[in-house]
Amino acid sequence: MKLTIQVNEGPYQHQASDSAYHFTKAALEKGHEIFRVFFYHDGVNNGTRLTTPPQDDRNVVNRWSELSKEHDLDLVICVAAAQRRGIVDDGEAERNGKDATNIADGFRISGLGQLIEGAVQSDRLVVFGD
Amino acid sequence: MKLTIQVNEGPYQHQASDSAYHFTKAALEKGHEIFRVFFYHDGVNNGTRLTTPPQDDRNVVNRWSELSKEHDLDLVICVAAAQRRGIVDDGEAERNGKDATNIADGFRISGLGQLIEGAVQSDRLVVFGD
Amino acid sequence: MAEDIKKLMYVNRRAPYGTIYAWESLEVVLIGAAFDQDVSLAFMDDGVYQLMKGQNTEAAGMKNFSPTYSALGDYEVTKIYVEKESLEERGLTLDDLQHLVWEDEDDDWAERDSIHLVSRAELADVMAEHDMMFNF
Amino acid sequence: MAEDIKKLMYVNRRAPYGTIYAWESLEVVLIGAAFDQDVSLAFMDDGVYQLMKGQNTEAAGMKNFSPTYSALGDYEVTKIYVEKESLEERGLTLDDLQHLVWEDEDDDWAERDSIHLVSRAELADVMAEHDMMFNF
Amino acid sequence: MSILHIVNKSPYEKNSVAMAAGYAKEGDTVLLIEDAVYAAVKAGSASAKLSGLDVSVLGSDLAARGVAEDKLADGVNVVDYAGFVDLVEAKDSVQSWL
Amino acid sequence: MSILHIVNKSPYEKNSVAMAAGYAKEGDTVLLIEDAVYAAVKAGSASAKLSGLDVSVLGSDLAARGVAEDKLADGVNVVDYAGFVDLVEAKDSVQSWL
Repeated sequence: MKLTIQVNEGPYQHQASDSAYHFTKAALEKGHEIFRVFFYHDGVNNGTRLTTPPQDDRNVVNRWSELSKEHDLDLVICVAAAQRRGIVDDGEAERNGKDATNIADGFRISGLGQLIEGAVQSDRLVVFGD
Repeated sequence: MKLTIQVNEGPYQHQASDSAYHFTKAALEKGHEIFRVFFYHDGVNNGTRLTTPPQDDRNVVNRWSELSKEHDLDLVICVAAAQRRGIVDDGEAERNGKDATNIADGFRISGLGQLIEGAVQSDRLVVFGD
Repeated sequence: MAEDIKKLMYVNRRAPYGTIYAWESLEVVLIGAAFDQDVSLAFMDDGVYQLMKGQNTEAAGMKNFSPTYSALGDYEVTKIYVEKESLEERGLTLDDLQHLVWEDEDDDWAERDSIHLVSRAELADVMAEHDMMFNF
Repeated sequence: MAEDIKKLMYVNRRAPYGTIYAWESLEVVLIGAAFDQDVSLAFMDDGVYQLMKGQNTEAAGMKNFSPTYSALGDYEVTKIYVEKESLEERGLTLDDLQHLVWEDEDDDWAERDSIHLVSRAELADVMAEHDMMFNF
Repeated sequence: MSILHIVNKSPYEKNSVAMAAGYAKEGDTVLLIEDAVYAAVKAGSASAKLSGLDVSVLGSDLAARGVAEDKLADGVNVVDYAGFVDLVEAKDSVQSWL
Repeated sequence: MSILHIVNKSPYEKNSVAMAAGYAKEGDTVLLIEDAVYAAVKAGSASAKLSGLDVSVLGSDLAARGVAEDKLADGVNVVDYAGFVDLVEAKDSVQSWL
């Protein structure tokens, strides 16, 4: 089965990103294909490398980055949602005149079309949110 | 009347930051004193200078920065909440080994004690959230 | 590719302005229109409030995105389902909502209603015919 | 300063883990304990779930912060109100919750219950005696 | 002491309007802001939850949502942000039912 | 076509469990995750909303919240994330009642 996963909330405030992560991992372990993980709304906040969670807690952002590396996962952050919330890569920094970037390893910023394409190309769309 | 305001949600996703802003502005216009605005939970995300909202929409972050400048407002971001969510100033960047900062003008990062102190020192605590 | 044509349903259950879900969901619908899929919008729960007439956000200082709904017909988004039970519970009728229409090119561009008022049971049946539900 | 002693109430209405409010609210209580104010905690709605016994977050991969509640007595947080109606609606009794106690130094460190089971009407009266409510 | 109970969520989505109504006592006021303004609509089934209470509603949030003031339940006061500030001052404390 | 209805909010806080129950048809499954797991507790007043439906609940979210499996309503299936994946595959589509 080919899956697209949508994540609508950022790390820690809601369990949505945790649930999406564990689901994605379980699907990969069962041999399913993850076509894409799409981060929308506050979900874009999963893609910042600037978090420093307490040492006795899980690291939500790094977990996604590592899963991406291990399984060549496509982690896409919605550009419009990212602009509203301040998630920036080199291209966005240049386009919008920002003096810093904060995007984490393994994430890329792209358009909403990537979500639609994910739904069209996949067998299932599973959405996690508030 | 002396007021402390607490904001529990970030910009755009929830109206909380808008409501808190308009309330704070109205209180200042009536001659009340704002002892402090404390940003907690995802509210810390109001303090990033990396947002680029659409040009036909309000700029939630800049509005807070400007109000702070105009009225010498104390805008405090909770350090523990900020670490979980990736809001970083120079001190935090150095302490946690981060290669970038994203804090916006007029905001400062400090401890939860600042919220308690605000409540103790003020006549009213007004909380805005989800 | 014909085999890639899917029945997509955007499920709208949130009030506008209190949260951004309604507005960012509409942004997906507009972008999605370029993909030539078979698209429906469902409005239930507080989602029915998204279609209210007369929204004026000036004093609230937010962007009024409600005029965009009336452009959906031009994007060939013509199937809009509104759940009757949700309207009634909130004391609303179709007259409280915007009148959304589309032009039927197969019938000399006759204007047709986009909104279909359906019961919960009917909307459940419609939902079951779709391949993908978008949730916000 | 005596005039700075205020009656502060932390109002807890959310379930743990689904959102972080319960945990970050507890962090405020712990920090606030250093301020020598008159502090109460109220648990109502899904907030009563925060006090459930036997929380085990290992498989969920989250931090189990529930043991911290039993340390509240050491922080001199001794007034914990649990709303009866919220418990009953959820099919819970006090036996489902942690047994929270504090030691009374004025009575040879006798162990006393921190939790007071109160009706909604009683808790409304208690709330009205407070100067500040913290909401999360 | 009197309390200003602030609610910001729709009564059809969340239970916070009902809780605020359950806790509001004589002398208290319930202020509806953001998505809670729908609770003040007379024809809505949720308006009954607030009957007998002193209720105010934020006008700018009503207008944003397209709710005309003549649709409100009897006795509901419409306030602007200045009126919101006055309510906070008039009551002894504030409880936000988030 | 069959639907997997996912709910993640407490039935005492939000109306999403009730809505999922209203939309679930013969052949569908309701999966309770995160704070929605409380809806499966037999002694809770909300469990009635799910009676007659095919209900699964995520075990790790139950355990996190201290809900013992013997407290669940009759017929509720406890699944792990692998079982969650299987449910997504077994049904034709997924509706998340956020």
